Amino acid sequence: MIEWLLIVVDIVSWILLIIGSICVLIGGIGVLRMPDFYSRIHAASLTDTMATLALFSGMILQAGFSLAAAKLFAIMLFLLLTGPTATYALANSALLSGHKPKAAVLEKKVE
Amino acid sequence: MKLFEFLGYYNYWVFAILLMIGFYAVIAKANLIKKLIGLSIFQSAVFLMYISMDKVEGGTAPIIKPGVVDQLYSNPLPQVLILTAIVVGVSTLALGLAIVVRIKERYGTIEENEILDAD
Amino acid sequence: MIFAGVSCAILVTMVLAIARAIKGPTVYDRLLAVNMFGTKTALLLAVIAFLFGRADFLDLALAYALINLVGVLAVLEFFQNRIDANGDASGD
Amino acid sequence: MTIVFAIFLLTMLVITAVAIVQSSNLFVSVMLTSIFSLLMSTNFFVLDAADVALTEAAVGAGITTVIFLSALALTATQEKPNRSGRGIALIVVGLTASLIIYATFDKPRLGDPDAPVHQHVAPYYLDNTMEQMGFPNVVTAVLSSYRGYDTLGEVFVVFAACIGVLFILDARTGTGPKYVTRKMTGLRHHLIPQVVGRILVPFIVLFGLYVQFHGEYGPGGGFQAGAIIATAFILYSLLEGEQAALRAVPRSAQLGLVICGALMFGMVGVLCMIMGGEFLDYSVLMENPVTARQIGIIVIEAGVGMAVCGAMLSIFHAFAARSAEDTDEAV
Amino acid sequence: MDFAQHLPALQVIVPLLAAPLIVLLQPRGFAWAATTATAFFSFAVSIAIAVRILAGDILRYEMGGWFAPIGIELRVDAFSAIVLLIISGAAAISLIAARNSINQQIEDHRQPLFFAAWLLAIAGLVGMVVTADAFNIFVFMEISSLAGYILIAGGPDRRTLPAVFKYLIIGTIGATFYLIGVGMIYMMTGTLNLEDMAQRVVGIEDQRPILVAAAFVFIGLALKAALFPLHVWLPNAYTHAPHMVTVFLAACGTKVAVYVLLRFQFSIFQSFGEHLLQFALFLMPLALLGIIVASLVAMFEGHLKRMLAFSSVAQIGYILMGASLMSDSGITASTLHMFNHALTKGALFLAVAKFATQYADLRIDSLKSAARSMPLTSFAFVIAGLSLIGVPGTAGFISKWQLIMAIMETGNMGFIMVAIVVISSLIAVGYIWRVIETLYAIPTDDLPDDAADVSVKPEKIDMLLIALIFTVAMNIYFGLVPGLPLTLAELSSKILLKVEF
Repeated sequence: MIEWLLIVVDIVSWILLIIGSICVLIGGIGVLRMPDFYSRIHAASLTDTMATLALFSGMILQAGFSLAAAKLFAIMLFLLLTGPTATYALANSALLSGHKPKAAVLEKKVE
Repeated sequence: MKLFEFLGYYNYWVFAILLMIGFYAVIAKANLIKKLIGLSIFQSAVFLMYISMDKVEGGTAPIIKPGVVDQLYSNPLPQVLILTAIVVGVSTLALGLAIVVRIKERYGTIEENEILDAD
Repeated sequence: MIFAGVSCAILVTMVLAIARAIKGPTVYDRLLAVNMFGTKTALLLAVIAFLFGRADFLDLALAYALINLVGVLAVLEFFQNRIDANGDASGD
Repeated sequence: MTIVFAIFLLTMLVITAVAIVQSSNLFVSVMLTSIFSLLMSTNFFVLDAADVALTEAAVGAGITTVIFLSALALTATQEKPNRSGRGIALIVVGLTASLIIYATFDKPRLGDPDAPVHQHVAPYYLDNTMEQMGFPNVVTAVLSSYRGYDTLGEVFVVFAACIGVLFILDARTGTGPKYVTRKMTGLRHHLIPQVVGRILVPFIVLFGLYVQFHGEYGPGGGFQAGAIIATAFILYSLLEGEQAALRAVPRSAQLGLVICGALMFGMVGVLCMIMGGEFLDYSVLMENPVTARQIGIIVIEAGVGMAVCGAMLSIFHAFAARSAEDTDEAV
Repeated sequence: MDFAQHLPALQVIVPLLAAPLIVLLQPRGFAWAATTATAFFSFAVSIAIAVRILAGDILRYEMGGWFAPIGIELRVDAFSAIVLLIISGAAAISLIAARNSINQQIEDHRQPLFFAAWLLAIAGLVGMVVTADAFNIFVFMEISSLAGYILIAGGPDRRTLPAVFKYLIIGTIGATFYLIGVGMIYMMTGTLNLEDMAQRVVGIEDQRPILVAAAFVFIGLALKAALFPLHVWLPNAYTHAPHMVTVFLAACGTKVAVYVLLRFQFSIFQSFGEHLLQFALFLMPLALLGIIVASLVAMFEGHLKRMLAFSSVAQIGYILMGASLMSDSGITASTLHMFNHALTKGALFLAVAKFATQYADLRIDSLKSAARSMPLTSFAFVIAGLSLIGVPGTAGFISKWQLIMAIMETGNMGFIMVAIVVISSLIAVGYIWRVIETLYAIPTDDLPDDAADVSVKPEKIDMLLIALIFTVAMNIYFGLVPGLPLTLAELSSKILLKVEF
């Protein structure tokens, strides 16, 4: 009974880890490919948070019930706390300093 | 086998390249802050050389695991030296930046050629 | 084994982030790359700590998770001073 | 596996270094320098140097970037192109490069266990730390006891940098030291970072203290702890503004921290001399040498932590105060 | 805790731990008094050490109670004893005379920081000399150079700042080159203790990293010691530094780097058969070139302080030329010249500091007929100038004579070097005479008599003048009775050449 549970936990954590790494890769490619700053910031921050969630929960499952799992949880907590804040501060400061999103520029040309 | 042989020295070759980039920036660039940035790259290259000395194949960081007996550890001594050298690097950097700020106040510029012309 | 795959993925993303940091036309793109690079380092350190089997080295990833914000906020603040000082709105 | 990491990280390191030197906008160089230090720290971690990676993380990401930026805020951010000195520089650099490449041929390969480095002094540390010091972290043991004199010198290098920056930036002829603090109150209209910052700062300080006192059992110690706690206060001053930060840790307290940190380290050494041992020989402090060494090392690390924290804070505030009244031309 | 056993440790710790205390003392004059007391205490300790060394034993001190290669070991022998005397002597004399000159140049609220930096400079220099651990030398080299940058940055006018920045950049590159050299030696031998390193290097000198390490250590320390082609930072740094700082640094700043250079070349790389020949063939031309070029530049230099700074570069050329002879009398001559040059240059810069109290502008032609209003200082300047030239009866003569004897011993190509020494002494006569001529020039009639007297107050007898007189007296005393430095120099050359005596 126990080792059947272990296998399931292993599989789940593997899946989570794979999802996490795919998200990370998508984020990386998105940052390069996106045309404008504001679309790039979407690509970076969304996948960043998702990857943190997936990777760390995968690792917590792998670590089982131990000090390492607690540390991993703490790291995940702080990353989820600081990541979006930094992205918000970045986008807010960009907007305030007059960095126009590309779409707005296009509209002006249209009318 | 050749590749593994080459990789063994890759660390030292990157040390040489980084040292040259830093050294070039210190000598060729006229901007004083760029010189300080070059200096910090120059020192980081030396740290890389020391730390790539301490790696032992299959060894882990020199914090002794309580239970395990025949565990191979990396060499702790270069790490102690580099701990000291990092803080020396930051201290010199802080002093250099303080001097650059004062130069900007008194000369109005931080380009070395303009400072030399001013006197 | 899986950790090796995950760390390779993170390494590739880091390379992409550096490409954006070097290419990025405006300062904000570069700052985005720095922020992304910081979080990826925290992830990579956690994964490597697991990969090498030394789980008690997660403190390092925790340090990065906390300190990464300081660098980004410092750049934002001094960039804002720069803008208030001479009012140029251009990104670069 | 380390080979894959080595290739990726080291090549990225070289690319970033080239980009730093090439870019003419200094803001860009500083941001790339923070990436450079992130990469260095990861490199150190891959090469089994956990303590050094933590120091590079705490010092590189937190303090170096902030000091560079505060210096940039006071000076120009655009570097003027200058083609003059390239010729000599290339020759000199080429010469030194050939000297080093010439040296790499006989060097032992990365990680081969029978390199001379691992034969002579290092095995003693690895074998004897557990029973002489009673804690597993060999690096902290070597740092604070076997080579404690180096660390004493190190604390006084930080002390010298701190009084140096205060001395150079205080050169106000005539008028006394008027620290007109910054008119700007942190990131004005960034409410969310301020709220998150208020949550985060205590945790960073808590983590700093954990690193301080956990130095014997895991990666950590005085330098790292001092840098992390200083980063916490720098974050607080970035978000809440200069006045609040100076109210929290006034200038005299920062200098006091540096001085009593350095003196604490020195006095422990002198105490060992008075009690009959050599300077910094903790085993004479109590009858059981192992516990005596542990007590000595804890006090030493506390001294180092206070000195580094106080020094980094007073350096940051010296730069920050400078920008407030850099308008009046100090004659 | 018996006092004598802790001597080497006390030498470093007392100035080091006094520095944070000084920063606390805000009241005006107190910081200077405490610093001078500490400097005199460290001078007393170095005298006690010299006495113990002359009695024949070598002081060893294991830091932290760990034996040599494991922990850090302090080792004081004759060669370090004489350099210790130079450092603490120069510190004591320059500090006792520094009160008014520093009050004039540094604001009050910055003085405690300035004097703390001075103590750190003393501790750093002494720490480098006393320790026997390669990396520990780097740490104390950083302490002394950081403190040196702070001291020089105290200079009043704005040209100090670029000079200090250039000194910082070049000093840090020198220290990092030294670090690379030590790293490579450590990589091949596995130890950092100098003696242990010397034994383990014996079998593997032909390996490439060791040769490159020798080159890096040499370049790094030559940068710090301002050897001829790498001396660009020294003239500006010494000219724009506060006057008393120039006295201190000119007397012992670069000497310690020369000490470490000789210690490395002779104790660790000694066993290389042909290496030392390369070292000599590489160093001798540089030293000779340095002597000639630096003396010529000093000849045409207008500013008094800058002229003396260039003559310092020439004198370092002398010291290293003596060492590059690689003979017993050669090293004795170079060690002796370290001692005598500290005395001579200290006296000259003290005289310059005394002139600076009266004359704001230190260009030579603006010191016209200074002797009329400042007779004592000018007279002291003349004697110190003679000692620089090497006129018999002064300390300079002893070391020049010793040098010429050493050169004669080498026989064959000795004539060129003797010729160079004589020519450079003639050039020195040239530029010293130019200064003396303007000092004692009769005020020409186009300069109205009363104008000259009104602006220049008569010479005030103060600590600066007493220190100047004392140093010049020392110059003459050691010129006539070179007992102490000569025996220490001979002992140290035997230690360096590893001759069992």
